[in-house]
Amino acid sequence: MTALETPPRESVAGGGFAAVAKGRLQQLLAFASLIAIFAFFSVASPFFFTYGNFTAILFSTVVIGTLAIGTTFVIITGGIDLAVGTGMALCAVMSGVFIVNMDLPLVVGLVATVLFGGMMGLINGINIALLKIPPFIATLAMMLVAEGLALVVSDSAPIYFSEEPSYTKISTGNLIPGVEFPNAVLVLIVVAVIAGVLLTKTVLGRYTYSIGSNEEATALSGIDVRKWKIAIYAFAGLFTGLAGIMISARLGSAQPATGMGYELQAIAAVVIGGTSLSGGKGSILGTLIGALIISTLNNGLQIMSIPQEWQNVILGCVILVAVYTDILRKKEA
Amino acid sequence: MTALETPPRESVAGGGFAAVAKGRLQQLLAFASLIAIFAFFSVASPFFFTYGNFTAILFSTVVIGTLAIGTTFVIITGGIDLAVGTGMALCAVMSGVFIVNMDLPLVVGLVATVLFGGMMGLINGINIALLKIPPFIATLAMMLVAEGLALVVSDSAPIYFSEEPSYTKISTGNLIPGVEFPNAVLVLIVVAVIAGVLLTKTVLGRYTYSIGSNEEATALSGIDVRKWKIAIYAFAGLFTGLAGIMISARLGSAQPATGMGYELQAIAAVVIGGTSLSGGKGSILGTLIGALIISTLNNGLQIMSIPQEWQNVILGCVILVAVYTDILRKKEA
Amino acid sequence: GEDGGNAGGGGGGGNGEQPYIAIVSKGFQHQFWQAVKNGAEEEAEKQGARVTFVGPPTESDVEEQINMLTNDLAKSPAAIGFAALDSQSAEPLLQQAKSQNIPVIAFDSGVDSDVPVTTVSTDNKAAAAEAAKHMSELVGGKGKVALVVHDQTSKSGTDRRDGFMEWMEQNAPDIEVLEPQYGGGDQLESANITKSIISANPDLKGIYAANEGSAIGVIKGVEESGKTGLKLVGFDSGKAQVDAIRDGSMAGAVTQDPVNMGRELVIAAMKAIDGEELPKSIDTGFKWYDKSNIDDAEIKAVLYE
Amino acid sequence: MVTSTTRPPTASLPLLEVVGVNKSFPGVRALSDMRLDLRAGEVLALVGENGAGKSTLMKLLSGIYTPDTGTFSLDGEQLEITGPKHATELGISIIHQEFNLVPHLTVAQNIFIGREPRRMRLLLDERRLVREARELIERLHLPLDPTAVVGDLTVANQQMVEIAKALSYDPRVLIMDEPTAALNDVEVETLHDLIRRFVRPETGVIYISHRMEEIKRIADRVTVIRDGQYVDTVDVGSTSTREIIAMMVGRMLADGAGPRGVRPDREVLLEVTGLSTRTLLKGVSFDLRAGEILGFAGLMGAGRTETARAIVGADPVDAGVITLRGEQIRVGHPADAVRHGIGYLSEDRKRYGLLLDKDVKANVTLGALREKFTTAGFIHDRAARARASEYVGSLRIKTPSVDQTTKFLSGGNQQKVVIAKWLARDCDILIFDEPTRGIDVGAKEEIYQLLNELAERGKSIIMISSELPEVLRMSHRVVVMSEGRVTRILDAGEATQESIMHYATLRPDENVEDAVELGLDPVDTGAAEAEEEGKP
Ligand SMILES: Nc1ncnc2c1ncn2[C@@H]1O[C@H](COP(=O)(O)OP(=O)(O)OP(=O)(O)O)[C@@H](O)[C@H]1O
Ligand SMILES: Nc1ncnc2c1ncn2[C@@H]1O[C@H](COP(=O)(O)OP(=O)(O)OP(=O)(O)O)[C@@H](O)[C@H]1O
Ligand SMILES: [Mg+2]
Ligand SMILES: [Mg+2]
Repeated sequence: MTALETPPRESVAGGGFAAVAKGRLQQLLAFASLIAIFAFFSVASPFFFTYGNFTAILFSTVVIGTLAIGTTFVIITGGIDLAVGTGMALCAVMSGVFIVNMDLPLVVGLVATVLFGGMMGLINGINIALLKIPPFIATLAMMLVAEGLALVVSDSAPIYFSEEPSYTKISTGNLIPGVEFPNAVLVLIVVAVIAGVLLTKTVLGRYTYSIGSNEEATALSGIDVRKWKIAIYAFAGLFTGLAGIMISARLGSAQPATGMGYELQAIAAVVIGGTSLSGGKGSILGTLIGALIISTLNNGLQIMSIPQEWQNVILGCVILVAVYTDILRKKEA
Repeated sequence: MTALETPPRESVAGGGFAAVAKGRLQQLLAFASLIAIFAFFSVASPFFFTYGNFTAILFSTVVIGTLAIGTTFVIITGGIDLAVGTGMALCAVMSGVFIVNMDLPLVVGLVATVLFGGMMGLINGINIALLKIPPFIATLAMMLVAEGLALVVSDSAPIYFSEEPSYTKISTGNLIPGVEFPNAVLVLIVVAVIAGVLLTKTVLGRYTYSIGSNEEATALSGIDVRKWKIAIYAFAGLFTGLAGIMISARLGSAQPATGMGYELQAIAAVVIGGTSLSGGKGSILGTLIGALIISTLNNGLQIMSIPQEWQNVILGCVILVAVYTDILRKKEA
Repeated sequence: GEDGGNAGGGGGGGNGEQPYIAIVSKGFQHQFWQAVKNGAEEEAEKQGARVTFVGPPTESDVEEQINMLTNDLAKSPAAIGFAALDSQSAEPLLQQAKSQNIPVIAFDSGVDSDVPVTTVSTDNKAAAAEAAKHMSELVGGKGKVALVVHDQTSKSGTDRRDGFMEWMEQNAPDIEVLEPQYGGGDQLESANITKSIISANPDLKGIYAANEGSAIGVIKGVEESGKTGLKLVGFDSGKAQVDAIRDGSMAGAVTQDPVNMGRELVIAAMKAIDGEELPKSIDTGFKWYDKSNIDDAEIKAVLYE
Repeated sequence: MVTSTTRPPTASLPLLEVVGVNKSFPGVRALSDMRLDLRAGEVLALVGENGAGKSTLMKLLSGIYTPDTGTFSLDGEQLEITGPKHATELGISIIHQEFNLVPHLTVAQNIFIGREPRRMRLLLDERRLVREARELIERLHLPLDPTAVVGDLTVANQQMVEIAKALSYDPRVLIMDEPTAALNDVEVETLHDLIRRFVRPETGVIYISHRMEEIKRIADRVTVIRDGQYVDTVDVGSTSTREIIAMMVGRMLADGAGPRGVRPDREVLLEVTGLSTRTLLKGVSFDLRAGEILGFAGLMGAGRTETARAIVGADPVDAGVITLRGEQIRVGHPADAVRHGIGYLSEDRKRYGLLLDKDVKANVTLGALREKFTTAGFIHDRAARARASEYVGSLRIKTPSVDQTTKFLSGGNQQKVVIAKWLARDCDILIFDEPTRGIDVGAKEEIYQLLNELAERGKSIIMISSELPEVLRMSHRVVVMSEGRVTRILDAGEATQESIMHYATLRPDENVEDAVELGLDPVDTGAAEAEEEGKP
């Protein structure tokens, strides 16, 4: 917004060959940080650059990545969602209730869980768009409520999916025969592609950007901002539901006490991926790269057997450096 | 930032009698929520409305309150500080290093600790103002670094102040003779008054609002925004240092692993107190009321012996209702 | 405290005849603490007492625990059960309880204070040493062994880590113990850590997980990495661990008896309320369980699911 | 001494001189070999089409941009301007085209920002601040309350704050970039008085405006630029407006025609009855016919904008009935209004009109996206691009491409983008609030023509404007408002400058409203309810 800056090089809202190419470039830059991190660890440890470790990194990105995709939509509108972490735990528990306790068919249970996540998002959206409660507070409240309800509904005990072996297959199975490639990663890729298309090619996505860019101007252009905001939060909620499935499928159980702190990691992935917290700007690819940067750093530092108290110190510094070089490069480009 | 809202009708930044009177009114409204919560618990439980419980509530507000005061400055500039929680832990550890390990005189140790907090803030400020790293990322990195360093410096073990009985007196002693009123609360009050004066009556405060309200216009008016931003973050850091002292004095020990999550509570207190995350608006009194609302709810729900899994559910709902009625009232006022 | 006006009676905390026991634990959400809670509630029902059970979200939230203890003291309970995250920081409050004539029963780990009338606890270090002993046997006394611990500062975390490492150092010179890794008790994070450890140490022989959350993570991590032949030793119980031990993916685990700890806590509290003498400490013990004894009645009684 | 070779020396010295300045932005050559000289004691007007480079030149002079090449000299001394602060220290003050105010601070706080009176270095002396601001405001005869919060003020009043702020530096060179774009005739007169008092033998003013009659009145000389290049500097007294315009646009413009009389024959499309809001409006009633251009005139704060916002549901309405084609409609949100075919182009394009950080294409297609550019929710990028390019061509929007971020367009071109957005949406009723604000004379003619065309095609237009000549020329009828009421609806025949001003200044209860206009706390006399027009 400063008068002093020169025009940015990229159009994020997509469209046009030149714009798309520029957009790619920008993401390639964030990607460069990731590559640099990869290169470093590959040299530093002989155990890093292996197929098994790659899938491990990807696998460990799935839950945060799924949450971060939903969060990307919310943050592009200029909002924030603190409820995704504990909300995910509640959705995991609900998945257990649907599939184990109520013994619904698997597919029905899965759909119901995802919709349950959407419903939480819907409530957030209503609180924010209709009651005008600031997103931070509305979702903070939802975070607390979900944290409590996960315990209440599950009676503070994990729900096990032992009777449903196909449930864990959603995460740990290998759909591609003969290749060790966990389904969870496939799910993340598919979901990311869908989200990316929705964000760049549809009205929902366009309004997401518009609302974040100038909510008042969007409303005065005849767009029912309230309705669309509710829709966007509800849509983002679906990813919370999906993340609930992915985490409980991986663990084979719904853990009611998990989830707190995941929201911060999801937001961090989004922001490291170049989405601005003030809204109007961002991309799914960026978010995925952001999530990968975090999980690669975590993995690499552990592989290098850095003492854990130092891991966070290094993690913090590397994030700073990565984002800073990213900023520098964009300036130069 | 919501669509179609009319420009804010009240000036929080002070100045002019009408503006001040309106500002007071606004704060009285947030205050009303607090009073309502107090009234409810007083009726609901015979143990709530006692002098001892009042001081308990105030006491439990001290650490979050101190952090929230510093955070208020940062948020009014339109920034955010995620490093206050683990930063506080690091400051507590440093206090232990200064006073116990290095055996510095108490006052010197205290001053050094507060300044150490200021130095962390300074680094945040430099990263944000000079390197243009988004506040969320800069302080997230600092949060991770501080978390790690607190463990490294303390060797992952608490540092006990057993040899320094006067240290704990800073928190738990009673300066006012004959009255059971913990010093910690006095410290909070004094600090809040100082912060309030600085925010409303000094250049530092004026530019805090100004930067948050329109950074570009502020810069074009010849104000060195970078310098002032660094100053504001450094200043806010002093409160992190102080909070480190207050928590370790209360516990009689510096706990290196504590602190994570405090940043969210501090931000919540600020936002519930009416400060907008988009900057330009806010007050210390509001922040204190926000912090008191949270600690009163925590205290009251436990005093009422609500099962813990339900406490968060209720907490979330009450925060929603409190903020919503606040919004309604402001609209009507 | 001036607010102790109605404490002398010690009877019921506003609930007529039923004595009220306030329990402030080290945690709340995790299965271990839920088991303690269940034990306490069961026994309280039997004895006609009322209990409340609270605990902070993580074992590093010392200040929050202090606030919880303060709040519970305000209710003038007949007795308090307390598992201190940090003994020293609670001392002023314990003194306040004493001055209000509220008996305090320490549980889980000892409280460094003369206020508690008794301590209901198990020895985490000894239990961890037992796990180390079995691990050593399982890997044949040599090779690399890793630790996935839930916490690096809390007493239960450090005891369960140090007990294991010290035993190894003293009794198994050929076993190389890797730098412990901490997963915060989070299953997913522990799983990711486990996979990293396995990647970085192809010659790994065994992994020790220091609590239930870590154990679930370790089991999942090993399963996902596809690595076979690793000896896993866990801690605590819960369905996931029990199942893993039954199907052989985990060799065995030490368990304390959290349900019994809760029961003993309430029994001791009731005795203290009635003014009965109590022993200085009540040990609720620990047990090693594996495929061979998992169905023994004695073991079954201490496992929770 | 730098000597001006092109011009014979005059009595007044060159105060400020610009020679050979070049400035490029990525993809845009904003200025090439630009020159300009300002003499002491004069008002120099700077004119040129939208995007000609006027604001860019002024930003160079105020230290916001640095030139690629070229020199500035002040009093014959060559110097480099390092930043906004340095410029003010040199005695150059600027009022920017886009405001640079801090909305959450008060008028006084804004005026003295960065120079607050202090005690003991850090403490603010708020009382002195307010006193000095009040003195300044009174000296300048501005209708401002120093303790009012700037975000609460109307655009016009915010402009006044900018002026007060610029003058508070006691500058030698005062640069005003379209200071009157947001002002109506009365306010323009106030401003001109101010300028006349400001100009002394040692000071000078650079005055940018698209309003020619204003330039005639206030300026001594006028410098014309076109496409970033210097054209000429002429004496205002000896040059006709037509000649100046011809220099600007590079050709002679034909005088456009206004609409052709009243249209009583057409059906009434929209009927507004008894519209009231809590803040201002009291029983506003009028009707709008198909194919009609209905002008709205009034002084600042008369309530024209508020009427428009109330009709489209942007602000809450207390009472009133809106009837569309004989059927009462409920409008709770602008989305409802647009669904009924009522579009509103706001007077504040930056805040309410544009997605500044999005490209031209996204802005143009925003309103009509769902109706015109999608199937099953998916956007037809090609169609959107084609339509945006079409408007860039037909409205002559100066932009390197439809992918340019609107933030980087000149003010007038941004305004055209907003207009294009509403043309793309194709509403039956269009409410244009100050549609020609910041638009150059050539483009203005084009917009007038466009309005006529729209009216010819049967669209109905409400045109709110503070430029009386424009209202008079374009309207079939004129609604005159004062203090939140409609004081008179004039037919084209009755509408004259005088009749409009008469009804615009009609005040039912003088004192109270006076106070309100000055932004002071009104004393409620209860008289406000008296004498209401249009209430059933
Ligand atoms: N920061 C910038 N980045 C890129 N292009 C710019 C920038 N600022 C101005 N331009 C371009 O430079 C040209 C001159 O713009 P300028 O704002 O000086 O025009 P102007 O004469 O003031 O027009 P108007 O009458 O519409 O205000 C325009 O084409 C504009 O798009
Ligand atoms: N966007 C807005 N938000 C809040 N209040 C507004 C807004 N626009 C106008 N007002 C208020 O409504 C009153 C009437 O102003 P309005 O803009 O309707 O008058 P106007 O006749 O359009 O005059 P002008 O636009 O020339 O100032 C003003 O006193 C102003 O405070
Ligand atoms: Mg301009
Ligand atoms: Mg207007």
